[in-house]
This record gives sequence, structure tokens and C-alpha cells, in this order.
Amino acid sequence: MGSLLALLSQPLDDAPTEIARVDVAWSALAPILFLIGGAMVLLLGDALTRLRSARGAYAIVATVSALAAAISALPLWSRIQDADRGPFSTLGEAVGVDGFSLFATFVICAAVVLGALLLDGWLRREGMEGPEPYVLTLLSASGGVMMASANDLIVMFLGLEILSIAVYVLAAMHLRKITSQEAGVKYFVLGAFASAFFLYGIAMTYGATGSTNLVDISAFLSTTVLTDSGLLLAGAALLLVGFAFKVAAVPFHFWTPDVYQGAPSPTVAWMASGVKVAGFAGLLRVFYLGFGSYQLDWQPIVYAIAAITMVAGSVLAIVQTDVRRMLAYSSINHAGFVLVGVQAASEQGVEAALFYLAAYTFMVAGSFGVITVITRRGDVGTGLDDLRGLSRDRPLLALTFALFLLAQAGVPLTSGFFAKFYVITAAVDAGSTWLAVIAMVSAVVAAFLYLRIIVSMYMTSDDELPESRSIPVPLGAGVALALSVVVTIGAGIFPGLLSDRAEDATPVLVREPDPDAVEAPPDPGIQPAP
Amino acid sequence: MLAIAEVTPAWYLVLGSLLFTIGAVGLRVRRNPLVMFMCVELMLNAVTLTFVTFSRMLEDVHGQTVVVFVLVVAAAEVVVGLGIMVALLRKEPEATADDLTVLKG
Amino acid sequence: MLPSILASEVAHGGDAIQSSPLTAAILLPFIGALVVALIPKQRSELHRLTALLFSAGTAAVTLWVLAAFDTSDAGFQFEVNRTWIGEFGISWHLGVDGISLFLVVLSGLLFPLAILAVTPHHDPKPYYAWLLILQAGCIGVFCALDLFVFFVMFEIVLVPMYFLIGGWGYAERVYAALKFFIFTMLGSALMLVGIVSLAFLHRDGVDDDLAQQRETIQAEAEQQIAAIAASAQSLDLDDPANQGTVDVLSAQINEINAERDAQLEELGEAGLDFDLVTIAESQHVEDTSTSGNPLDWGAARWIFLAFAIAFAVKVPLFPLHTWLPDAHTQAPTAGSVILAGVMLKLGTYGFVRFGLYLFPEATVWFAPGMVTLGVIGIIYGAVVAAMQKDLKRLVAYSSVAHLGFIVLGTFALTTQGIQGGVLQMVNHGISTGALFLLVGMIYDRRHTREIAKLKGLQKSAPILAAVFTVVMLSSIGLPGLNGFAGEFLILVGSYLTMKWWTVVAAAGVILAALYLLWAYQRVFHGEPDEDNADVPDMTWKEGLVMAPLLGLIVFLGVYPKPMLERIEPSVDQLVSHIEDHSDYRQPEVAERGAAEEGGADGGAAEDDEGGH
Amino acid sequence: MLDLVWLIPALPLAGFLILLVAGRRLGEPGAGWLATAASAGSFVVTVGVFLALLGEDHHHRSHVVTLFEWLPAGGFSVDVGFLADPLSITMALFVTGIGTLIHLYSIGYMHGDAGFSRFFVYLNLFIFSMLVLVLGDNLLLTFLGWEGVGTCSYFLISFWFTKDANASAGKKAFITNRIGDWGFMVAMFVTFAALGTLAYSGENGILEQAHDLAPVTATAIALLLFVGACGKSAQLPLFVWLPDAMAGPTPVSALIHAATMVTSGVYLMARVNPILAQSYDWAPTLIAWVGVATALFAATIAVAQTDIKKVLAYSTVSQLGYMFLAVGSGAYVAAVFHMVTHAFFKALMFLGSGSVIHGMGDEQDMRRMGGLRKLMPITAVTFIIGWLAIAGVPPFAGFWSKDEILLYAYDKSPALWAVGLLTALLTAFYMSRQVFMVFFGDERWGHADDAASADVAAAGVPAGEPAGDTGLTSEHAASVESGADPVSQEPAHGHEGAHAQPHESPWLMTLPLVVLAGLSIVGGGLNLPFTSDLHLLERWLEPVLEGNERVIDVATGTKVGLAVVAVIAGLLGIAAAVAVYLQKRVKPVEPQILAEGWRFDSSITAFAGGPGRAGFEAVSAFDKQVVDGAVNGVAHLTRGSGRGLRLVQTGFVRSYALGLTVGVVALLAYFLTRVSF
Repeated sequence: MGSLLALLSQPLDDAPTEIARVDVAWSALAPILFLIGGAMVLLLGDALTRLRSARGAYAIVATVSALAAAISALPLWSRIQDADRGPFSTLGEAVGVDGFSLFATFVICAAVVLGALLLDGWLRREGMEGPEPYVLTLLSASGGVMMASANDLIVMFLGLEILSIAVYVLAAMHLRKITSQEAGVKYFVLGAFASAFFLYGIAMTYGATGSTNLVDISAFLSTTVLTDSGLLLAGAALLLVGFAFKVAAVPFHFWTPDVYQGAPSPTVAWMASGVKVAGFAGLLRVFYLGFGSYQLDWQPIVYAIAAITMVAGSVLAIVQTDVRRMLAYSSINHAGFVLVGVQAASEQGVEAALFYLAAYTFMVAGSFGVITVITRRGDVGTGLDDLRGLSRDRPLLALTFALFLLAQAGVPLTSGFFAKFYVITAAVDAGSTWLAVIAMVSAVVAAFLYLRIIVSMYMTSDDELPESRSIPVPLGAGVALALSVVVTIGAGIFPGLLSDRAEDATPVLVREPDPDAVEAPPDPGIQPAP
Repeated sequence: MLAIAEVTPAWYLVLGSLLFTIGAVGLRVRRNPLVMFMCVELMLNAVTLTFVTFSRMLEDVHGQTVVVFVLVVAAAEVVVGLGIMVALLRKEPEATADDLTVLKG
Repeated sequence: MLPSILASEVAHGGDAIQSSPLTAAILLPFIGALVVALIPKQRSELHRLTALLFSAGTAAVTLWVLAAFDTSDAGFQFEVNRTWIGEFGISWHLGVDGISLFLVVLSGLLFPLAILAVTPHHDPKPYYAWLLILQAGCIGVFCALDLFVFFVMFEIVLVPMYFLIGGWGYAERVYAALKFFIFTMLGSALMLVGIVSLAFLHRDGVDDDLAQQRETIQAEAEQQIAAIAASAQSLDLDDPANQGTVDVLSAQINEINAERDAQLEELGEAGLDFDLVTIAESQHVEDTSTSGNPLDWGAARWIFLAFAIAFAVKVPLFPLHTWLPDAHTQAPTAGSVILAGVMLKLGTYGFVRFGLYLFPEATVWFAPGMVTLGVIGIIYGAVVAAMQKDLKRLVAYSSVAHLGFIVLGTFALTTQGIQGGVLQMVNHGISTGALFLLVGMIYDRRHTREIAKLKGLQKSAPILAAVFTVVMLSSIGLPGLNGFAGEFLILVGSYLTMKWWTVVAAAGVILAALYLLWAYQRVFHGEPDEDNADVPDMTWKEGLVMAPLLGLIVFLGVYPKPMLERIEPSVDQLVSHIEDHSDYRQPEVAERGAAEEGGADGGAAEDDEGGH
Repeated sequence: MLDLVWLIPALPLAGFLILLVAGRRLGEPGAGWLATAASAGSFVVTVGVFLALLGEDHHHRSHVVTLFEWLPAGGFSVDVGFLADPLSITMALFVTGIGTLIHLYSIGYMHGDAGFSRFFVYLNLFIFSMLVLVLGDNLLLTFLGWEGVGTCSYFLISFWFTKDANASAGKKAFITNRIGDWGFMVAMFVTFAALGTLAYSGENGILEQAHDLAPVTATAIALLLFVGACGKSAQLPLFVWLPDAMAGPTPVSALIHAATMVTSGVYLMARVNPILAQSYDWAPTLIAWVGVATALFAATIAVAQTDIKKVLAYSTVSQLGYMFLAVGSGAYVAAVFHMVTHAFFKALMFLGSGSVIHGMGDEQDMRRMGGLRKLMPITAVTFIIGWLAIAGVPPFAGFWSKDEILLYAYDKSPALWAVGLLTALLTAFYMSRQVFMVFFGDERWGHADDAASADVAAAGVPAGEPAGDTGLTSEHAASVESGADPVSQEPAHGHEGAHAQPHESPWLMTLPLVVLAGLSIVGGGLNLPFTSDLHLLERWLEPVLEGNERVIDVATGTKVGLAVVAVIAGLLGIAAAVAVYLQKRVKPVEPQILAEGWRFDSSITAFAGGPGRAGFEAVSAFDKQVVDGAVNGVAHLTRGSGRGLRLVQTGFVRSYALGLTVGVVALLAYFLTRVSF
């Protein structure tokens, strides 16, 4: 149990011999602080200055906050890559800073940037005011970063809730659109439901191991043979439910298509990228690290979930007619792929999963970015038929969309291909060859869906083409799309640029506090309350 | 008889799980969104009870501190949930959970 | 960090372009595609010109490769080998040998011809860009010597072809394009798993080798130390007089240990490797199945199967062929030409390069099955072709039959068979490519490909008919034209090991005449009706496109030797590679002047004596 | 001179290439003369080579000129090389000689045809292919020529392609030949597998090595080659294409379908005689029986034909049967002898019939002819010489060659001889019938069509049967019925008015007739049986046959007796024809079934069009329904399961919660199975 909690619960202890002092490595928390700080600045700024006329400023602030968060993580990255210093934990072992958490942080920040850039134009078109969407995105991102770096299940829970609650609101954000409300309600009800299971899982784990701290849990599990592991395994099952819900694994995926279809497109871009990254980061932290010694128990079920998720996602996707819904199911399929990496439960697997998530973030944000742009006021026009004529009206936009779709299908020379390749490699290395086969077959089925979208854009006969329409591409969205294209192609040709980073992003659980923080003695002025 | 009736921590755990199950089933059977929220709250509270019980069993105080977090989170959830709900009900005053089926398939 | 990496890439890249024409041959059309993409849509006349220039430039590069090719060298030439993804041992490894050389040249030549021959009806810009990307991919497949690079190229070609079919095809183009993409992707999906498994099995094999070497080194060191210890046994170690000797001995021991450590370090760790040559030559993935249970296969056979399915779809082998008639029929003319001319060879080439080379044992084991499928394809494709009502569809099914021959030759595992197969790959590319061009010309004139609607074209368009006749006869396998040389070598070679299959396959020659002549009769013979009476004859431009193809059809039929002598060393090497790594032995054919010693003739002579 | 043997095929090839490029510009008659010159030049070279070969020592009359390596692959290697030996030069001589004559004839015959130069392109290509076939030094090169002549035959039969019947006939010829070629190809595979080479000559050639072959292998090779020969030389059951091939211009029928190409099967069998000798004994016997059966079979059909060319076509089939009878009886010399004489008189008669057709304004039905001897004297006289030759009347060429075949057949088996004799009788009969119907009797031409049928009845032919129902494929028959004859319907042919006054043909056409008539008379001199000195051909061919020629053991008296019987049979046939067709004392018996060729062809057509086609269509349907159906089925199944799974996604948030709960229960259940107690 972390000493942060110890500090808070101090009065209950009978014999307070020494006050535990919490080491706070502020630099390690900088990304979270920047994200939250950005949100606060937006809220306050809006309240104080009422700069309604310069709505672009919101997007800029949000983008800058996210960039600042990412930049603040850069020195940490080089620090932990330094062999002499390495990863560390802070806040009384409640938060861990390792390559893994930082990598996730980078990806989440990138997702925020993309989401914010997309939001700008969308909000203008929909005539919505206020900085709230940005604020919520930033807050939810801070929750995601928390999950990625949580070393304590309670922190994990807090991160999950911060992440989720903000996203619930984002989903229901479009007040004039009933489907947005419906999506919000459904997401919220089911999300809260899943959170309750998650929390119950934490409770059981706590009951079984006597701690909520992952470092303690992992140490406990690797040194103690439980005579009765029922409670622990039940806890694991429920924790898995919570994560599986967040990453939309079958059969916890039901919310996904409805929410992706109903929620505003830029929000979906964030949900499909940032939220998914956070969910997987948490999943890996808890299971790969925390329950690492019970690997043989959870691997098979993750195997099964991965298989079902990939197959169901792809099969369900191909019968859809709404593009957002299609991509929702495709995101389920992709979740299955990441789970393939997870079930490998190896460094290879983690690396593959991280690469996949990073690549997918840009592909899916790009895809929803295109959808954001091509929909009409009221966020309508996402049917397959609505894409007709896009290649004629906006060839570049169509090509961009086609690129993201082909990347998702796993066509070579895109990041999506390498993502799949790494995952397959990890699976084969772990001996799950048949899962790799299932994965590839599902990828082929899913390819049909992407091709169908491309068909709508490119291969409509002339007599079925609608009249030309102008599709304005707002600056922000343009930048976001360009970024996504660059990363998707760049990582597709030089995957090492991304995979080397993912390789370095080894997740570890360490108890050691930040050595730098130790060197600088904390302010002795803090005295325990009498 | 008294020995049998003695209340052990296991009772609380069982009670917690029962409450949790009631909440889960309630969410499944009730159509009123507000009642469904309350069911979720019930589930969270059941977990809280479990935490406290474990805390007691393990003679570890930290389990009890969790309760504080959970309460805060639950409160935040309710606020947001109600907000969404109100926005929806303002549009469709009589809406139940089963009326939200525009999105499906 | 990023700029420095890119800078080094560019520096090395420039270097590679200088040193290997193959990289240039792949990059050139790719750059061409980018250039086409950058030219504004309004300047449509430039698109065609640019595409033509770049594809012709590529053709020139491939021709240069052909000219500079060392005929006697059986190994890979013009090799480049640069690390691409070091972590996985993936490298940009290219090279050509006699087997791939002519396919590279064919890909080089067919594209400019296709571009020259066909002008798209709309959207020229993306059309040319896709074609150029396709060219890059096709050449890449034939040059790749790294399994991963090969797979990338093998997959990447799907995309431009998908767009070409879907964007510029005919009525059913969407269905055909989707079917093409999904069908072929399904095949290669399994291959990716196979490739990865292969790389891991290879690594494990290398690992075992290294462990063995480590043991040897360790044992040697221990032996030496034991020897020293034995020599020291007689010494009284406590005696200070012996201190000097003890020091010397312990110094020796330290030295031995240090040397051992150095050796162990040198051995290093086994890493992943996707290099074709390394994996194939080391043969760490052996066929370990020994039991009689037909399902108890060794890993090599499973992986071979994964490869084989991918290639069989591409070839296409019966019964995985049904994407082909749809794709061919619906594709625009240039697409059909490339599909038939180049892309089908990805499968047959894959069999030769990756099936036979990587899995000699599994190849031998699967050979009867593969040959059976090939022979079924020969007969079946011809029979179905005969019943087609659409001219393009007919030609498409004829490809099924022709490629059946190539599979037969390849899996007959004789020098003649494989050589004939390689020859036939090129020949089929030329003949069928030309045939599709001609069908395209007919379509341009009549806007139908339905055989029933065409009649008597020989009267209205005699030159077109004459050219069609020559190409048709080449496709039928008339001696003296290119189609015969390959087919005959295949059959001669396959008869040595697959007697009865060959006898059946030879009957395919009859059927080829049946369906093509019948089609020719219905299209070109007879009195033209009203619609067909005024069909214009071949134009100069069209003649210009057909001329090189006709020239090759005749030249390669009359004098295929220049090709064969370049193919032969590589094929010989491949066959002996198979012999080295399996129980298979190529049957001895009595050499001229050595008839008495030949095995077959020994038996004959005995029979002879018995007869008298 | 011997080294110039390559020039023999090269000249026609050059002619072909020049005509291909510039044929249209040369036009008529330049193109024709050029082609004739190429062929004639080739003939001259052949004569030179022949003389040079004569100058060589008896056993050194084999000379190979290798030009380049054609197909080298591993141990397999085939050269483009030409072999000049007595057999090949004999063939080359009459191919180029008769070829030149027919070229000459064609200049006249094709006068005015729109495809004039195209015709000579094909002709030169044919001569080239035929020479490659004959002179090629290996089986594969022979095969090249073999297929080449087949292709030219295809081109020329369907020369007037606008008529469907011609196109069908051409296609039929090609495909039927291909069936035979299958045998040829497989024979080459067996040969290569057994001997490692396909070359004929030289120490390691297949002919030298043949005695090393196991009898079973040799039999296989021999019979497979015979399958090929059956296709090319129109033997049972592959003869069906030859009668239809008459759709081509008449010079083509003379050149390809009578004199040269169709004899290449005989040439091939003679060429590989060492292999035949090495086979089991039943193999040659089989060949002999197939030959004699074909001879008789075709002769019976010829009896009832009414088309002037059809009679000759069936007669050709029949005579080719004789040649195979000779081959099967080991009488290679007799086979070659008959081949040569047959080339003379059959070419003569075909050209004669062409002259008749030409003179009649494209009329081919013999029932509309008659009494032409007065109007076309040269044609008539030369034709009659040909008739006497084929009927086996001494001293015309046909008598000697046929007699020799019958002698050998008798030696092999009297049964063979008997059938052969019967055929000879029939031959004399139907040929006489033709001569009488065309050149003698009433003039039945020049009447209106309705009157024609009456005249037909008067001519003794059963009336009422459709004029063109001659047992052809239905398409062909249809075209004949439609009134036009299947051969020359080109309006540009220069004979606008059909049934105009018949007239003699121009000198370009009659000159070859005269030359061939002369050869038909004296051709027998090549191999007179009286003394061994007169066995010119036999001694000439001896080095090729290497003692594989059958040694007959028949007393001279028997020989004479057999000859006399043969002559009597021939005369009997003629006499019968005189009685029936000239004097009309006996009502002609021409059963319908014979006119329809024993319905052999129509049965095949019916089978091919019926069950055969149904089978093809079944396979095609299988492809569509089952193979492609399975592919689409998988796609439908996937989409179907997608649609099914969609139903779970009801949109009710409470059912989603249920799904989630099910997942929770499943996970809990799974994990609890892993619990350790």
C-alpha cells in the first residue's frame, strides 16, 4: 500500500512512530499537470475573457497543452533510458515512470493534439461554443496518462474514471442530436456498470493479496503460493472485465458501435485512439506486470477473447452501411489484434501492442478526421452512399481516407502493415501460431469493409454519382490529417523510427523512488500534524 | 446456536456480493434510467462494504481509505450521469432506457 | 535524431542506386508515380508522357540488367543487401538470377507497352500513377531475396490493381475488384504467418547450432585444462620450488579460459533473419515427419502449405482460380495485360523461388499433389474456356490452363521441366498479354466482348485478324512460336518423373486448339453482319504496340537459346539444391553418346537380349 | 551442294516473308510468280542435292547440316538441322516439284480472287513447313513442320473464311490433326526418356540407337507416332477432316490434301522404320490392318459421292490406307513408291477437277456435269490418264506401286491382300464412275435449277435427296444446300455467271496437268519389278531402310498371278462402272448410308454437339455453381453470420448490460476453473 494513503490514514494508526514523507517528483507528474493545467486555463480563460470570437484559441491552447505534456515527458524518456538511472516510481510508489508509461503518454498526447485539431472546425460548423470539449478531452487524457503510469490499482481506478467520465460527456456533447444523447446515456450506463465490476475486482485483489499496489501485488504473488487463489482469480476476472470494456473487446463491446455512430466524430477520434491506448496501457500494467506470475492463468482467456474479438469485429463490420459504425466494428477488430500482442505476454508482445496502438491512433484519428470533415452540419452524412463522388470532389481527401483504410487493412508500406506484422511475430514467437492465423484471416475479412468504403468513394458508376458539393477542410483538420498521413506512411517505410521507441518502452514495476528527487532533499519544513 | 449466528467478516463479504448482484440485476431489469443509476450506486456501495470488510480482515487500514475515493468518484459519476440524463429527458420527457434504440445493429 | 536517420538513408540510398540497377528499377516507376501525382490534373497530356517516360526508363534499366547479366553465373547477380529493420533481420536484399531475370525484363517491357496501347477513358492521372506503382511492385517481387521484402511487394501489388480494376473496369468491376483483392489477400495472409514461423524456426535451428558449438568450445577448453591439470598432478603444489611452474600453468589455464570466453562471445546470439538465401541454404527447417499418419506433418510441410496456398491463389491453381476470370474480364485492358502478363507469374515464380528453394523435402512430398492440380487446371481450364461466351473470359480461362503447365513443369522437378516453366512464364506473359491487348482493341471498336455479337472481323479488319492469328497460334503452342518452346520443355521434363500426368497434360494441347480456334472462327470468320462490317482495321499506333510482342513471339519460338542458356545454370543449381536436401534424385536421361550406360537403356538392352 | 540443303526450305521461307510484307503491293500476278519462283528455286536446289547425293557412295548418302541449337535444356537438346538422305530428298523432290506445278496452276486458278496474294503467302509457308517436316534432322523439327503444314492447311481450308462451312472445316482439320499430334508429342517424350535425344541421324541418333530399345518402349513409340500419322494422313478413325478439307481452293486440295501433307504420316513411319522393326510383331500388323480397313472403308464411301472433289478426297483416304498397309507389311519402298505415284496422279486429278470446276463456273456436283470431254479436251485427257493410273491399269504408274503393295500384303497375310484387292476393285469402280459422270454421257449442265434435279435422276442418281447431303458436318451441308458450292463463292473469282458454257482452262492451268499426266504414265518406271536393276527406288532407299524392309518369299509365278488378279479386279471395276454409268444397263446402287460416309462423321458431330458439348457445359456449370459458388458461398456465409450477429446488437442498453454480464460470468467461470485449492 502506498505511503500516500498511509499519510492520509495516519490518524487511524495507533502508534505513529514516524510520519511517512511522500516523495513527489513533480517532473514525473509534469505531463498530467500540463494536461490538467491546460484544461484549467481554458476554463478560466473562457470564464474570464469570454473570447468567443477567437474560438481557434481554444484549439491552440489545447494543442499546446498536449504538446507541452509530451515535451515535458521527453527529458523523462531520456532519463529512464539512461542505464545508470532507469525507471522509477514516485508518489509513494503509486505512480511509476517507465518507458511504457511514457510511450503511452506520448501516444495519448498525440491523440489529444489530433482530437483538438479536429474539434476546432467541427465546433464551428456545428455552431457550438465554449471550451468544454477541449477541457474534457484534456482531462480525459490526463486520466489516460494516469492509467498508463499507475502503479496502484486505486490510481488506476481514478485514472479510469477521470478518463471515462469526461468521455461520457464528450459523447453526449452534441445537444441537438438525439443520437449523441443516446450514445452518451448508453456509454455512461454501461461504463458505470463496468466500472463497478472493475472496482469489485480491485476489492477482491486487495482481499487476496492485502494490497492495491501493483509492486506489492506482484512481489507478493511471485513469492507466495496462495493456498486458495479463488479470490485473486475472481478479482483478475473482474479487472479484466473493466479493461476489456474500455478497449471494446468482445463480449464487452456492445457500447462501441452505438457510441461511435452517435457521438460527435472528433470525439470518436479521441475515443478510438486515446481511450483505447489508455485502456490497453492499464491492461498491460495490471496483467503483464501485476499478475505476471499468473500469466499461464490469464493468457488462455485473453487468447480466446482476442480470437472472438477479431472475428466478431470483422464479421460484424462487413454488414454495416454507416461508415462510423463500420469503423467502430473495425476498431473492435483492431482491439483484438492488440490483444494478440497482450496474450503473448512477452517483451515482444508488449512492443507489438504499443506499436500497434501508436500506429492505430494515427490511422483511426485520421479516418475519423476525414469523416469529421465530410459530414454535414448536424454531424450527418456518414452513410456509405454519402461518400460517393468524394474522389471526384476532393481527390486528395479521398486518397487520404483510402490510405488510412488500407493501412487499417494492413497493406504494406503503411504503419498498419507493420503493426500487424509485429503482432503476428509476437504471437508466433509465443507459440500462438493459430491465433496468428485467425488474426490474419480476420484481417482479410475486415479488408472487405475497408474496400467497401473505398468502393463508395472511388468506384461509383457515373449515373449514381451525386451532384458535386464543396467540402471545406478546416485548417486544424487539415493539419491533423497531414500529420496522420506522415506518420502512417513514415512508420510504414521506416518502422524502426517507431518500433525502436516501442522496444525501449519496457514496462517495469519498480519501488525505487526518483533518484534525482532523493539527491535533492525535500523541504524539511513539512511537519506532521499533531 | 449463538456460535452459528456469530457474525464473521465473511457475512459482510456475502452481503456485499449480494448487494452487488442486486445492483447488477436491477440495472438489467429496470427501465427507468434514474433507477438504473441508483443500481450502479448500489453496486459501488457494495464494493465499498467489501473493501471495508477486507480492510478489517487484513487489519490493514488502507482498504478503508479507498472508500473515500470511491465516494468521490461515485459522486462525480452521478453528477455527470444526471447531467446527461437531464439533457436527454429535456428532449424526450418520458424516455426510458428501452426507448433509446435508434442506434443498433 | 530523425533528420540524421533520414540523411543516412538518403546517403546510402544514393549509393545503392549507383551500385544496383535493381533498386533503380523499383524506385524509378515509384518516383514516376509521385511525379505523375504532382502534375496538376489539368495538364493531362503530361501524365501520359511522364508515365511513358518513367516506365520506358524502367524498361531500359531492366534491359541493361539483361545485357550485363553474366550468363554462366548460376547465383544471384546485381545484389544489394542493406538492413531495413535490423531488429528482425529484415534487409533490402535484391538480386536476380536466371530464373527471375526474364520476369524482371518482362515486367519492365510490358508496362510501357500497356501504357502506350491503352488510353484510359477518364481520370488519367491516378490511372498512370497506379500503373507505375504496380510496375514497381511487380519488379520488386521478382527481385526480392528477403522473405519480408518479398511479402511486402507481393501484397503491395494488390492495391494498384484493385484500383485499376475498380476504377477503370467494366460493368461488374466492383465485384471483380473486391473478389480479386480479398481472394488473393486471404492466400497471402497465411503466408505471412508462414514466413514468420519460418524465421523463428530458422532462428531456433541456428540457436541449436550455436549451442552445439558452445559445447564444443567448452569441451575443448575443459579438455585442455584437464590436460594441464593432469600434468600438474605429479607436482607437489605446496612445494615452493614448484611455484614457478604453478604460475605458468595457472597462466595457461587463464589464457585458455579467456580464449574460450572470446570464442563464445564471437559466436553471439541467434537473431531473427528473413533472408531467403540464408534460410534456404542452412535448411534448419527440416521436414521431421516420419510417421505414416498423413496428418502428422512436420513444420516445413505446414509452412510450405501456407506458401503454396498463397501462390496457388495467385497462379491460379484449380480450384482457387475463380477470381481470375472475373478480374480479367472486368479489368481495363492494361489491367488485364498486366494481370495475365506479369501478376499471375508472381505465383508460379513464388513456387520456384520460395517453394522449391526453401522447402526441398516438402516440395518433393507435395509434388504429386501439386502436379495433379496443375494437370486438372490444364484440362479443366481449357474445357471451361471453350464454353465461355465472353472473349476476355475465354482468354482468362486459357490462362488457367497455361499456368497449369507451368505448375506441372515446376513440380516435375527436372531441369527441363523447371526451365520450361520459367520460359513459359515469360512466353505466356507475352502471348496472353498480346491477346488481351487485341481483345481490348476489338472492344474499343465494337464495345462488346460477347463472342456471339462479333462476326467476320477478318474481312473488315484483316491485319488485326492476322495479328490475332499469330498470337493465337502462339497461345495454342504452335512449334516455331514462343508458346511451344516452353510447353514442350515442360512436358519433356515432366514426362521423366510424372509420366501419366504428362500424357494427360499433353491432351491439353488439343483442347487449346479447340477453344481458341472455335473462338477465332466465331469472331473473325464468316460474313460480317451489319455491326461488324465497318470495323476499322488496326491503326499504326496499335501496330507499333503489337510489333515488339509479335517479334518476341517469333524470336523466342525460333531461337529461345539465349534465354535458356541464362536460365539453365540457376535451374541446375536449384535442382541440385533439392537433391542435396531431400531423397529426390533427378532421373538420369541418357546423354548423347552414353546410351549404353544410361539406366533406362540398361534395362532396355536387357529386354532386348531377352527378346532374341 | 549438300551443304546447301538448308536452302531448300529457306527459299520458300524467303518467299513467304517477302510476300507477307509486300504481297499486297505485288498484287496479281506478281505475288503468284514470286511464290512460284521460290518454290521452283527450291526444286532446283533439291535436284542439285539429289544429284550430289547420287554422287556419294551408297552408304554415305546421309548428310546433316546443323544451323543452330534450338531448344537446349539440361540433357535435352534439339538442333535446327537438316538431313539430306535418300528418303528425305525423295520427298523433297516431289514436294517441291509438284508444289511448283501447283503454284503455277494456282496463278491461273486464283485469278481475280481478292485474296490472291494471301493465298500465295500460305502456299509458300506450306512448302516451307513441308520441307522442314521432310528434311528436319530430328523428331521435333519434323513436328515443327508437321504442325506447320497443319496450320497452313487450316489457313487454306478456311481460305474463303466468310463461309461458315469453310471455317468449320478448317477448324475441324486442325483439331483432328491435333489429336494425332498428341500421340506424336507423347512419342517424343518417350523417345527422349529412353534415348536422351530426338535426333534421327548420327551415331547417337534415335535410328542408330533404336535396336537398344526395349520392345515395349519401341512399340509405344511406334504406335504413338502412328497415332500422329493417323491424324495427318487421315486414317481411321481420324480421317474425318479430309473430306471436309475440300472446302479449300482446289490447288490446295491437290497440293496439301492429296500429294504432300497427307503423306507425311507415311513418311514418318518410313523414317522411323528401325523403331518399328524393334517393336512387337503385332504393332506393324495393327498398322497394316488399320491401313487396309481405312482403304476399304473410304472406297465404299467414295462410291456414293456426288461432289467431284469429295470422290477424290475419299479416294485419297483410301490410297493412304494402301500406303499404311504397305508400311505395316514392311514394304517401305512400296509405300514410298505408291506415295510418289499417288502424288502424281492424285494431284493430276485434283487439278483436273479444279479445271472442271473452273470451267463449269464453280460447279462441283457431278450430277450437273457430263460430256465435258468435248469442251475441255486437255483436262479430260489428262484426267483420264490419272483415272487409269489409279485404277491400276498397266502400264500406268498406279499399277506398279499398288501391285507391289498387294504383293507384300499377300506375303504378310492373304486376308490383308484380299481386302486390298477388294478395295482396288472398288477404286476402279468409283473412279470410273466419276470419269463417266463428268466427261462422258449427257450434258446435264446449263439448265435451270429445277430442271437439274430431273437430269440428276436421269443420270441415275437417286433423286429426292438433298443435293448437298454428302455426309458432311451439318454446317457444311447447310451451306451446300443454300445453293452455293462450298468452295468458291467469292464473287471476285471471275466467273460471275454460274452454269455458263464450260470452257477449257488457260495454259497456266493445263500445263501442270500435262506434266503430271506424263509423270502418271511413266512414274512406274521408278521401281519396276522385273529385275533387281530396275528396283531403282529400292536401291536408292536402301541405306535408309537398313534391312528393315520385309524380305518376301513369293515365287515368281505367284507374283505374276497376283498381278494378273489385280489387273482383272481393276478391269472388273471399270466394267461395272461402264455398265452402270455409261451404258446405264444397271440401276446404280448408291445407298444413302454410303453417301453419308457410314454416318461416321455425323455420329462424331452428333456426339460432339450432344453429349460432348453437354459434358463441357456441365464442367462449365460446375465451375460457376460449385467452385465459384463455394467462393461466393464463403462470402455469403461470412456476411450471413454478420447479419446474424447483428441481431444481438439490439440497441437496448439493458440487453447490452446482459451481454456484459454474460461476459463477466464467463470470465469468472473460466478463472474459477483455474483455481488451485
